[in-house]
Amino acid sequence: MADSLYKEIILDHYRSPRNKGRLDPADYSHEDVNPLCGDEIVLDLRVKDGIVSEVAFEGRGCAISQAATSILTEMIEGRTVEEVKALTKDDLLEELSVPISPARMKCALLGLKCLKAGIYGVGHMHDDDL
Amino acid sequence: MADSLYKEIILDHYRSPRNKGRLDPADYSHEDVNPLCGDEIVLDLRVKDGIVSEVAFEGRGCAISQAATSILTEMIEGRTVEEVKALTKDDLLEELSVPISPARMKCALLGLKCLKAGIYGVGHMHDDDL
Amino acid sequence: MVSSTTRQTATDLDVAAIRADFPVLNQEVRPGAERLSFLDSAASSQKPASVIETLDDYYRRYNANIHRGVYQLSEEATQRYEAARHLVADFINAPSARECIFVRNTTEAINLVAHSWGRRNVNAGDVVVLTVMEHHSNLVPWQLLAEEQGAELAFVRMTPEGRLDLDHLDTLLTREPKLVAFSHVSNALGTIHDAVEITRRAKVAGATVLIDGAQSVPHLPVDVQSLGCDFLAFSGHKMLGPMGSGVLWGRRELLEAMPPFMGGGSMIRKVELSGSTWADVPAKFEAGTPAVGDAIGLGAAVEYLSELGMDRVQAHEHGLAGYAFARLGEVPELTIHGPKMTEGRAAVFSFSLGDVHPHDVAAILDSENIAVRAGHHCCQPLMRELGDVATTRASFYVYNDHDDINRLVAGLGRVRQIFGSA
Amino acid sequence: MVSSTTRQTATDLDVAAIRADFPVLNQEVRPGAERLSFLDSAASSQKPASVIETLDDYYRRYNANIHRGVYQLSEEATQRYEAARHLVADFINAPSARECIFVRNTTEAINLVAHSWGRRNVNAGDVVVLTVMEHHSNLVPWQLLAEEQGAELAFVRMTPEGRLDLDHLDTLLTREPKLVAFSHVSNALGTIHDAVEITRRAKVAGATVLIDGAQSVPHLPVDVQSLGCDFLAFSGHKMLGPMGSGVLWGRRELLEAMPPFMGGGSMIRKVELSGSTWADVPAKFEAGTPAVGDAIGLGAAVEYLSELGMDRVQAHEHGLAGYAFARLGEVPELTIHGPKMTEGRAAVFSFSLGDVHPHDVAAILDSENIAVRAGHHCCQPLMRELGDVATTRASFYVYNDHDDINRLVAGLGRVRQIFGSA
Ligand SMILES: Cc1ncc(COP(=O)(O)O)c(C=O)c1O
Ligand SMILES: Cc1ncc(COP(=O)(O)O)c(C=O)c1O
Repeated sequence: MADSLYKEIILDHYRSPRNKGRLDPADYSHEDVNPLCGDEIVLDLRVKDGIVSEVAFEGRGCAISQAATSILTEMIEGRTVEEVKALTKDDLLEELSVPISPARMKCALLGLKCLKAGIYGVGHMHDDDL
Repeated sequence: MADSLYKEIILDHYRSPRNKGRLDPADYSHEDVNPLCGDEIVLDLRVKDGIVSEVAFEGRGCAISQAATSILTEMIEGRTVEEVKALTKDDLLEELSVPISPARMKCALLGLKCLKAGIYGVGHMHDDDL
Repeated sequence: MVSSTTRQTATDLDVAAIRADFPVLNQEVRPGAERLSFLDSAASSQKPASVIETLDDYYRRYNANIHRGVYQLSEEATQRYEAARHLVADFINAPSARECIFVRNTTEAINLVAHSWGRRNVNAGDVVVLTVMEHHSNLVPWQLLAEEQGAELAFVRMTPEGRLDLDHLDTLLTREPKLVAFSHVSNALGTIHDAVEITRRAKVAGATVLIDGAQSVPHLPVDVQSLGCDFLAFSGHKMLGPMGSGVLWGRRELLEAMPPFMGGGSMIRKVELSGSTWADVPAKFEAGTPAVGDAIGLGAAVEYLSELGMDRVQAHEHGLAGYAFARLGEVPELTIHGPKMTEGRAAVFSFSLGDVHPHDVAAILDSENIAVRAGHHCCQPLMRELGDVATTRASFYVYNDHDDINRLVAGLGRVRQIFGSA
Repeated sequence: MVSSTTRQTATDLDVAAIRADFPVLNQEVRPGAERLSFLDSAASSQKPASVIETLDDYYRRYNANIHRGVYQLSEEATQRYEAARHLVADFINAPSARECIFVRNTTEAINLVAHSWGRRNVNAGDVVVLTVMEHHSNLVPWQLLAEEQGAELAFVRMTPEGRLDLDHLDTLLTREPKLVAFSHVSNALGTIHDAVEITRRAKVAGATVLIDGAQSVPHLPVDVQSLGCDFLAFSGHKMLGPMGSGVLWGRRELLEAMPPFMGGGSMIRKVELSGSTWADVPAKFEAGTPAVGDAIGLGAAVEYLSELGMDRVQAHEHGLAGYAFARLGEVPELTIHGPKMTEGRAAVFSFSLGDVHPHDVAAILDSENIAVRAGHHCCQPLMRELGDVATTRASFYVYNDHDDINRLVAGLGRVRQIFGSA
């Protein structure tokens, strides 16, 4: 299980996260925390002409949450806001391509929760609504 | 079990309770209720020269509670207050001479609780303190 | 986990097959004596082997604290705990499983609402409408709240037949109560109230509606969406589930707006020494380590009942109620309290037998291996309405049949014999 | 019900024999894999067969609602429920079993005190003293209370070593707090606080004292009379008992003076529509149908622990702590939080492994069948003190031995290998 979970894609994104940092100013910005472990992520977005022009995230957390958020930022850059809204958790999980157990699901989805809550302008998103 | 519990002594005291009624005025008077079934008993006492000269009770309840209280009144009439204070639940249970299961214990002891609470002038007695 | 006995084909419940699923009912309670007639399911039901085995399996295989452990036992426990929540939600047709909070029993569910929703929404001078037939668990929490907030309680009267006086409800509703709380089925009289109609009128008057489903969810199909209520409280242990299991269902908007009831582990989002924020529902209301096994066991109970089919459970009990009416009617000096017809009535019979005290009735029945309940059934105000301190109550469930009723009637004859009224 | 394996003769616990009593530990978690090293007992312990069988026996033989039924099942259930209360009382040397209230867990116990005692005794401007090391369950209830009553919380600091700063306690005590509430043993750092001394000072200052015994009662001999505290809260499920079992002990005078927490069945003396009076303790605080089987199961757990002997349990864990210190010290880049010595320390180890996130540590250990916990351990403020969001925690109990520690150390090596720091 450890071998299947900690594949190179995860370890690579964890060690060298893409789009790490903050954007100031940002068009959309959201921070969320995984109440089970206290991991925090803040995700910033710039949108130009309806297209995600820049994205950045900061935070600390496990390899899964950091890698998943890093991968997520790559997925959305250059996409339209509509495309980003249509993004589902299954899309992200597919991109991750490692088996995420229910207990780690919250880790894997934390970045996506920030993204969705930010872009919809709601205070907080529930896993089930992703 | 029904046969051993509903012996003649219980049914007799239940059908023809001794010392039924109220004393007005009384030297000691106390009312208590069995919270499990709502049974109520009020017990009045007159004491002359340190001796229980008269006792009476009223209330409604099951054969066990009514018979036990009736038997109790017979046990204490003419006794000194000190003797009454020294009376234990075992004394009463012995006099009852039928097997009282734990569930019926509260019934059997309700009259004694009134007596003790009244004579000690406390608001309420716990079974364990009888 | 439900036993494989096929019951699907018959319209009626196969009581013999069902009884075989309940270990308690298949033991010798007293050597050589007749089997146990358990007629106290309204207090707490017996549990089928599938529920007992679910508990056993939990403790032997995957016992662990949930929501926290990144290890296999904990993952399985968490998944099954949440699966039980979904089973419960489906059972009452809740729009979302997140609206179902696991609690110990109906009492805790109602206290949760009284503390959390109540202290925020019921203020000085406000009116809360209850009924004179409520179980103490749907009365005392509101008394405590009313005293604390300076609110007032008003009680819907009952008709001489033991039904709620809906005209009186209308009168009370003109006072624009904040809350109307009532039991769906009376545990003392067996009356099935018209919960849809009561709820409808209460909602029109602008009240929030809590239904005490302790005696309905185990016995009838209950659908929170067609009831239209805001809260539904019920006890798992009265519906074949483990002791220590119960549920509060509440509308999501309400639950989300409510402050926490108990504070502690698992119900927080972020804690600082200076203050905290709360987790999403249902976690917000499940502080501390839950009774994980009991919740999973309740899931198994719901599966068992669903397999029987709640329509058939209801029909079965309706049949028993009819037979009980007929047979109890033959016992001299016996008075049945509550509605005198089987329509709108559950298989719960409170009765008086001449002037023999219920404790004595129950004790003598017990010696014949018939378990009934004697007392005020946690309904002292109702008992006072009936002019009595206590009654004897026989309540029926899926494992009871005509034979239980025949034995009850015979036992009551024995009571009359001992007390010399025969 | 305790297994007959003789352990009386040895001074040390016979861990192999103990482990044989725990079904969870004797299963194949993953086919062909090594046995389970369960190192998360601080979250919830595993249960011996005697406890599981007690539950099973309850449900198969005498399941019934208690205190009410005049029939045999209910009488047996009531007797055993009350016998469990006596077992628990003896276990903590309570002056009376009536001072022991069955609750779901430590969290409920503390919330009970906060609601019932707190709202009556803690008023605007009053101070409540806690510590920076509290579990959320001994922090959030007081935050909720303080906010409601306008009271103030003050926190005893900790020393760099992870012990409480008793000088700071003295400073805070000059503010004459109404309550001092602290955990006997820290679930995150393993620190065993000097509960006798803290309590003594707090009492001298006139405070009421609540001890969170969630991590002490399962692991050390705890005697409420020699502690001198007013309340002790603990969880049955952390001491081999069923999930859903916990206890609040309180001094009788305090409990008797306190208003009820939850209202409902069984906690009343007399109910009228206009108001009610309350039953004696402990019934006053046990509203509704209790988790009867779970309480009885807790009794069996207490019997199991008593047979082992709490002195020997403590000695065993002390030995494990020493070995764990030595072995974990060999792991490069591993930092143990909390006291750096075994004295005054329980067998609970929170650690960081380089910059590998605890979730990743735990997940990799899980793949080797080693169950540890990763997270903030419901101690977010303490984590902030440590400058960390989360740690990995290994906690030990009666069924653990050196081999578990060896496997943990090997597993940590594997983590370092995967994360490329080896
Ligand atoms: C010190 C301490 N207090 C309180 C608790 C809460 O216990 P429970 O979840 O059983 O309510 C725990 C357990 O996590 C604990 O370790
Ligand atoms: C109508 C009703 N409400 C509430 C309750 C309380 O249920 P519990 O004891 O499970 O909290 C009962 C059960 O006795 C009941 O019958």
